Amino acid sequence: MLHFLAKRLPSVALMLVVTAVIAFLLPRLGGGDPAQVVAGSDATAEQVQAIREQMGLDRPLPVQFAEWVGQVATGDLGTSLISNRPVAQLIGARLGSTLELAVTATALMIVMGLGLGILAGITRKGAPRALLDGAISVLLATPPHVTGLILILIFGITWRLMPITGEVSVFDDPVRGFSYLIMPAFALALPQAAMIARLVDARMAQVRQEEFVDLAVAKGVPPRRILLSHVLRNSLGTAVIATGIRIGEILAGAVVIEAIFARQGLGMLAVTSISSRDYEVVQIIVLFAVVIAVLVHFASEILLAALDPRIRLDG
Amino acid sequence: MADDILLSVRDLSVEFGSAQQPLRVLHDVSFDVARGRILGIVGESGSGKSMTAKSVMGMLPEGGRVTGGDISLAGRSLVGLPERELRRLRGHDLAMVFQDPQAALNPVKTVGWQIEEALTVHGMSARDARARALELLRQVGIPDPESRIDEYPHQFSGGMRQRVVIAIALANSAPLIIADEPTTALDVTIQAQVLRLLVELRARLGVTVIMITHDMGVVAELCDDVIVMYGGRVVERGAVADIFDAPQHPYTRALLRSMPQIGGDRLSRLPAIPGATPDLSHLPPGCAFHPRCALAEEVCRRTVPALSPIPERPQSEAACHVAQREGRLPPEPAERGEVDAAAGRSFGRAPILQLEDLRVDFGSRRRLLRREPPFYAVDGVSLEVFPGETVGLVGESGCGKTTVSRAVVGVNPLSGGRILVDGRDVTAFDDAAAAHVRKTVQYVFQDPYASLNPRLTIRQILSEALEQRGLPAAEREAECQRLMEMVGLDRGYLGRYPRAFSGGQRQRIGIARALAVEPRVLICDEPVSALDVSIQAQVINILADLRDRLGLALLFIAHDLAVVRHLSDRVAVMYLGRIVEEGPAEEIYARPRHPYTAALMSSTPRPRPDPGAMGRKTVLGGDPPDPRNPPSGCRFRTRCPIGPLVHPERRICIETDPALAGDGRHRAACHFSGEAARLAEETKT
Amino acid sequence: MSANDTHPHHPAGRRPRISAGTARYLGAFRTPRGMIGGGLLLVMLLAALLAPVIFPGGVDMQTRENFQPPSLIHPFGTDEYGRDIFVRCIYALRISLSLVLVAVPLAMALGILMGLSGAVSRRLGEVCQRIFDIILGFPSLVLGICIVVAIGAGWLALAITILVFSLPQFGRLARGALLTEQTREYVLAAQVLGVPKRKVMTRHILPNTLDPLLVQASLSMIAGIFAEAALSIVGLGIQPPTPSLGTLLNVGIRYVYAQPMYTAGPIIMLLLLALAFNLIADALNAAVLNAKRT
Amino acid sequence: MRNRERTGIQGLSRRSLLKSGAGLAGLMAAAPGALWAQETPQEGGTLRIAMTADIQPQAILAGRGGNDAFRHNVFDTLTVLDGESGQPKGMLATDWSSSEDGLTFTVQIRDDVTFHSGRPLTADDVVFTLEQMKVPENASQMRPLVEQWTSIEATGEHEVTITSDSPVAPRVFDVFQLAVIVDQETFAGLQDGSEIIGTGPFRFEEWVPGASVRMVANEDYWGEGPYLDAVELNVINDPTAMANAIRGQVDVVLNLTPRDQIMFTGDPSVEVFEGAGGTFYPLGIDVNAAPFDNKALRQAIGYAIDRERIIDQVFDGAGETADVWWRTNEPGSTDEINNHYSYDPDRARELIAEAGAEGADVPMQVIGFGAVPAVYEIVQNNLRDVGLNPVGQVLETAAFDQGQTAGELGPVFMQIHGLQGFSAATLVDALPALRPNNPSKFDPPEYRQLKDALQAAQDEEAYAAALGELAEFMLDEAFSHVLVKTTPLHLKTPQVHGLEFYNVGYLQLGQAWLG
Repeated sequence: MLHFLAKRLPSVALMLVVTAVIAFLLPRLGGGDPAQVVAGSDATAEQVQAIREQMGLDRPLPVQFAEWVGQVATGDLGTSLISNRPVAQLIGARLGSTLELAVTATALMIVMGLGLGILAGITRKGAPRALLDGAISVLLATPPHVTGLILILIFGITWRLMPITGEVSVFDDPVRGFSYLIMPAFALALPQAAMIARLVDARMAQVRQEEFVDLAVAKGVPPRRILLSHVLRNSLGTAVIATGIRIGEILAGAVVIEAIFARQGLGMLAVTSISSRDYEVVQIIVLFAVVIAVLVHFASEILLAALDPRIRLDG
Repeated sequence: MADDILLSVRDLSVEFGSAQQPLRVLHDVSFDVARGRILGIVGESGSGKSMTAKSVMGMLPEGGRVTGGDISLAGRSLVGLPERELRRLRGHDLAMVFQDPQAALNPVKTVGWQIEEALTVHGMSARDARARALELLRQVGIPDPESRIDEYPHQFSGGMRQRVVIAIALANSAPLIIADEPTTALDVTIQAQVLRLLVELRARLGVTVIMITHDMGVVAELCDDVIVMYGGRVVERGAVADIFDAPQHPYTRALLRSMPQIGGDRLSRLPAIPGATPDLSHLPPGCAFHPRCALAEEVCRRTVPALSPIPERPQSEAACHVAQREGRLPPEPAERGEVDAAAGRSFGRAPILQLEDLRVDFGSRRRLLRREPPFYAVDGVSLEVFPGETVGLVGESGCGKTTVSRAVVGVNPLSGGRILVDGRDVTAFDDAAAAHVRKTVQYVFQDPYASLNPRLTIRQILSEALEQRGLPAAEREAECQRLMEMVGLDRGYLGRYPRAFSGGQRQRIGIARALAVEPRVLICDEPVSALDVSIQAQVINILADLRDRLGLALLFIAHDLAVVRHLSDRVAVMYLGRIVEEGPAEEIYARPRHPYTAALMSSTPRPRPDPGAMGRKTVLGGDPPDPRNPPSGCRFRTRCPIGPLVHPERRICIETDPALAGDGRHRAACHFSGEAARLAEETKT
Repeated sequence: MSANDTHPHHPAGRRPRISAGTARYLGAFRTPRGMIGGGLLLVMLLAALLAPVIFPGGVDMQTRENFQPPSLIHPFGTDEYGRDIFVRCIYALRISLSLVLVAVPLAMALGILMGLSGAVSRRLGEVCQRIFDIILGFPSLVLGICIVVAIGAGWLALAITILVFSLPQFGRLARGALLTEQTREYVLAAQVLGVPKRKVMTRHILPNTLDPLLVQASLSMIAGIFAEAALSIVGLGIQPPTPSLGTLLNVGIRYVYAQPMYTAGPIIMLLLLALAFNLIADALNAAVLNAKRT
Repeated sequence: MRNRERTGIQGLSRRSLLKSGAGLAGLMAAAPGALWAQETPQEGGTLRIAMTADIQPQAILAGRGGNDAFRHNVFDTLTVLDGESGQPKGMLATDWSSSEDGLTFTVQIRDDVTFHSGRPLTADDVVFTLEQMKVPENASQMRPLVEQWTSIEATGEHEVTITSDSPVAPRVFDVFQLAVIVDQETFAGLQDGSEIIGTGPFRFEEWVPGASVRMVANEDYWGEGPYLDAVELNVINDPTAMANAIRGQVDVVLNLTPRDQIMFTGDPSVEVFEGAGGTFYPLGIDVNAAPFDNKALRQAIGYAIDRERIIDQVFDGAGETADVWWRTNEPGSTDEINNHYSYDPDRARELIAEAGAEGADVPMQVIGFGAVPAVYEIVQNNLRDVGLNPVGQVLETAAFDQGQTAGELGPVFMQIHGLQGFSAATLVDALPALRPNNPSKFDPPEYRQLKDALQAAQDEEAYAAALGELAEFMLDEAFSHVLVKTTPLHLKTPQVHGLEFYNVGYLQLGQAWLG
């Protein structure tokens, strides 16, 4: 187990470092000179230079990078040069909205993904099979934003069942909160769920071919038990990993979904920050998005290892 | 036959595919199994032997269905029995042992759990089940069951896993056990262990066994009765003794004769069966064997012979028009003159291929924390091959024989030692050396299905080789045709793609490709082990012919001692990356000086009925140790039948690593090489 | 040896296929799926190319009739400036198609190079794999955002994003194929014969890697088209007034009450594109499998 | 004093009935009275307001979008221009009078007013404030006017006298509208918003830059009210998001993007209404840059643009086409003037031909703010129609403003201006597009003279004549086309009552209450 983790750790670390570097470079890549932004449009070259020194922008990049990482690690996320507000505050204000969305979507994704997958996994032939296959493929092929827009057109415009934009925190008003949450969450979850379903289904089909399933049959084990303790048990790993990866995608998908459904989440913050060149905010959001994605993935791998004795015990 | 019949199969027919154009895989298969006896079902790929077993278990793959006949177990018909009824029978009244112990166990459940499951699903309480599981593990000879019962399959060796699978089969002491190629995936020494276990169990528990195998040897040593299957039909049926003594179906006879025998005469040409095993979807009309049968007559092409007793040998039945008409199977038309190739074969004086203290290491990959130590897959192997000579390299899987051969042609990088080709040091394997090796040494691969690029025609494949030889494009076509004829293939096939050929033919093409560059050494890596028994002889013969005709030197790698013995002038036996014995074939097989060699030989099943042979065999215990950390001293000591295991006083085996020693040509790496020979003697009758 | 000793096989075995592969890839388009998919794509391509000819009014033909419901003249109705939404959708196809038709093949080529680089030097191969891991580690859109920030929103940014996205898929497929092929005995055989590495690559390895890559290509096209939409919807893609399916949606969703077709139109286009490429992928896949089955 | 008939909110809502959408029609029909009827106000509650721009305390003496909902709640002015009548209405000023020649203007100030700091208000504070208007850093658009004054003196504890050599009134009321009376002791605090002291109905409590401002009731306010306990200003940059905030997050949304109102169609819980004041969307032309130094071409652009379509398609009818910067009913306005550049592409083509500028490139800089880019969509389309080749570039607000102050916006540019509702006399010197050193680089002596004439005019017909002349001159020179004037759209929930918008669109919450 430990050995397994040790093996995985480097790639995780690498991932984090790369992300940090990219995030750190973002303002410098896009924003031009932060000092200029602070100084404002009608500042003299001297003022700008002064500010540059005061902000430590004149020092070599590696030094600045090290310092920045240090700050972020110690929870100082910096200050937006555009709105002069601490980034932590800006993000904090939006976190809730995105969490509500992401959590709901993830829950939906897992439930629907596993549900569909197992359903497809146990219906091997006939019309229902074809139906499931079709459904999964279609969902698979349509990304969140398209799904979202279609949902809006159907439930928001044609039938006017749901409010299409805006939001209310579920904690303030559960009923209305969810009425705002339901469509974006579904939009986010559906494609990912389909992905999981497809993988689980494929894996189950694969496991069914394994000889130990035949052996179980030869033992006289009833089908339901074979499904549970042999087929499903051996397909679990796939499901876990799949979910792990997908959660990252949900976070990313939130960007577009929030824009479409006009939710004031981190995604929206990221977008508005980019168009207003507020890169100090963008960089932190990017950093967080990736870090979370990576960590979740890593976690899922640990879980996988825990599930599989071959990895758990040695390897 | 014996009085009380446990299982009786009558006119069983099985079909696949749609009702419109069904694919019939079993044609009126009939046989009985008497209580307490072992029935062998032999046949090559596509003969329908596994399908027979599956239909008995009621476990036909999707789309398969019994379309005729009946299966009755202890008088109870299984055909058309509702699924839940069958389920109650499975594992309780009939159990099955599968081919591949790696795959047959659920990787995420402890072996205990898996044995107990077999019991609990048939209504045993969890506590009793556990007790029983322990007992079973003990029965199948798993040491220290109490602790191992809670381990996972991957912590067991191949042999041990197969024992677990057997334990599961025994769980509810089912009267009938069907073993589907239970030893095919195992090494010879492990195979011997498992076979012996089966014999013991049979003796102890009186279980009835159906043994499905392709190996006549296994049948001869294990079974009481046998049915021979070919093209989805039973072609011969009877007691093992009778059938091996005087087979009444041309196929059975040809099969037996075409097998090189560990005891038989060497270097003579094998009577090969022409052609390839039929493909069930395109069975020849009439007797499925007729296209390959020397005795085939008009009637054979038209009507399917019934399986019926042969007038002069009523105890065995065969499905052959000729035999039935003649009253017994007439002898084959005279064999093509058996040239004794041994005569007139002279070897060059200077070795054409010379390996000195060869080392190849694997692993040693960078890890995060530590760099794991390299382990030698090949650890100091020295070997010489003289022009025109054939050297057999024998050993079980993982002993490093293939690694050696690939190192020679530069596929595996060396980490030590020297390679001389035709006296020239090519260890560095720079371009010049490589070029030299290329045109001197060529390679024939094991898997005929993987060794030809499916996207290229035979012509393209051969010309690619000729191109390397530097033959101008204009002359290649002619050369291609010459090569095809050399390996006995119709030149007309040049335009085809590999998929159009049978395994045997592909292997010939592989040989032709190797010969295209006119090498002087041919390295054959298990060239026949992937082939059906009836095909092997063809390839072996071709190799022999070419060797003699072109004065090639062969480095012949195989795990099957019989085949090696048949071709080789000298033999080297490898164990755990070392050569443990080396010498002239005759001597080694007659008087092995290394216990391992002896054990190998006695483990190899002989296609000669020999009741009680099992008892006399020297069967090695345990499994080959992990090459990553080989045992101190003699690497074989952990399994050695004359080593510290039986003679604790022999510390020397533990302390010092024996070197290859002995008179000039026959050398062995054993401190007690004298005793090995005796070991071998005991085995012989 | 006489004919009876080969398996009597599928005719395919008998007659040689012209230059392995190509024929079968073309064959894919003779299947119904292939035909429909290919046809659909062809129609859209032509429409996009000939848009200026078919709609001389151009993409920016504003009229007083804004938010007209769909009609014969305006299949998708009109937008806030009274422009025909259908026409704008057709013009938008140019962006989507040009993007993927440029970016994906590039990605494929680069991916193959990087994937096969392992054959040249193991270390190089490893490095490429790491790069792929990292790219895949990024949630898709986040990567897009970084690129947009770095080089500014626009066609180029989108093209690069799509390229970077699809790179790993190709790279890994190529790598995977390489690893399996390298150990194939016929590759070893060629090696033992002394066939030069380059030849081994082109003759034995590359062709066998192509199958999955082509299928992946058509899937990446879909991904790319949707990626453009995603980024443009949030305003990080093509900048108005140039119409792209994404920018249309970006504005359309604001007017979704006044003109549902403003949203539905581009979506229909998106789905049609996806359908076309999906069908093609299926057809290719089927063709490949057929060829594999012996 | 000229009567400034001003279509107050009813007027606007009448227009909104005609123009902006069924939604409005719906809610107007629903309860016309409920919106504005002065029922007995209820005490208490916090009013939450959403707006696009943040407050700019350092520019409190200037008309800045962000301050609209802020300045008149923490501060008071001497007078305000009433949203209903457009007439000056006394706030801190109890009375005022002009000398015969109009060169001297005296204003009386309440004596019962104290700053939030507790210090009583005196004439000195008023003088201080007016003096501050002259300081460039305070960026007041009224600076040019104040600078024309010769003296500002406290002629008593609670009296201030202003003298000038051109008539002070009526423009003085425009000055007063912007001149919120600041506390001289803490004026510095306004720069960074650390200390904000006024006399208004609410005292400033907290400011989170870029996010929110909180004001609490000023118990000892001299006037009526306030009824609310507190007011919260929330800055939400994204227009749609801001509009959506009305669904639960806030009670009032200011300056709704017209296209967003469609979202509230048939939503009884939200009321869309038009406020006072408004915005200009001018298109300026550099009169020195060839080929635009040719008057004909500049006029051609005027004729080429379809203002009606802009109003309909960009602003959903919430606004009016315009050729002049002041109300169409200012004295001296004629239909000829008001609709001088009615959409006439053919005429435009002729003029372009006359200028020999067929197919000329029209490099345009467009401010990326509010609806300007949307307007640009139509403008560029119109220009292409008449055979010009617009090459537009949308700039971020900051970048554009920089160019505007530096007067470097290139040959053609599209701006956005507030200050609607001030008198023409004031505007001509206050609006960036018209004032001296405007980005059009248009400032010939004749222009100055005409302005002076207008500002000197003391009686109606003189004013009318002067305005007419100026208008015709400006239209003929065509250095800046007004294009459209829009009226702001706001959202409120039915619970909100008593919002008061002054003529220029500033919001005062003294009488506001939550039902």
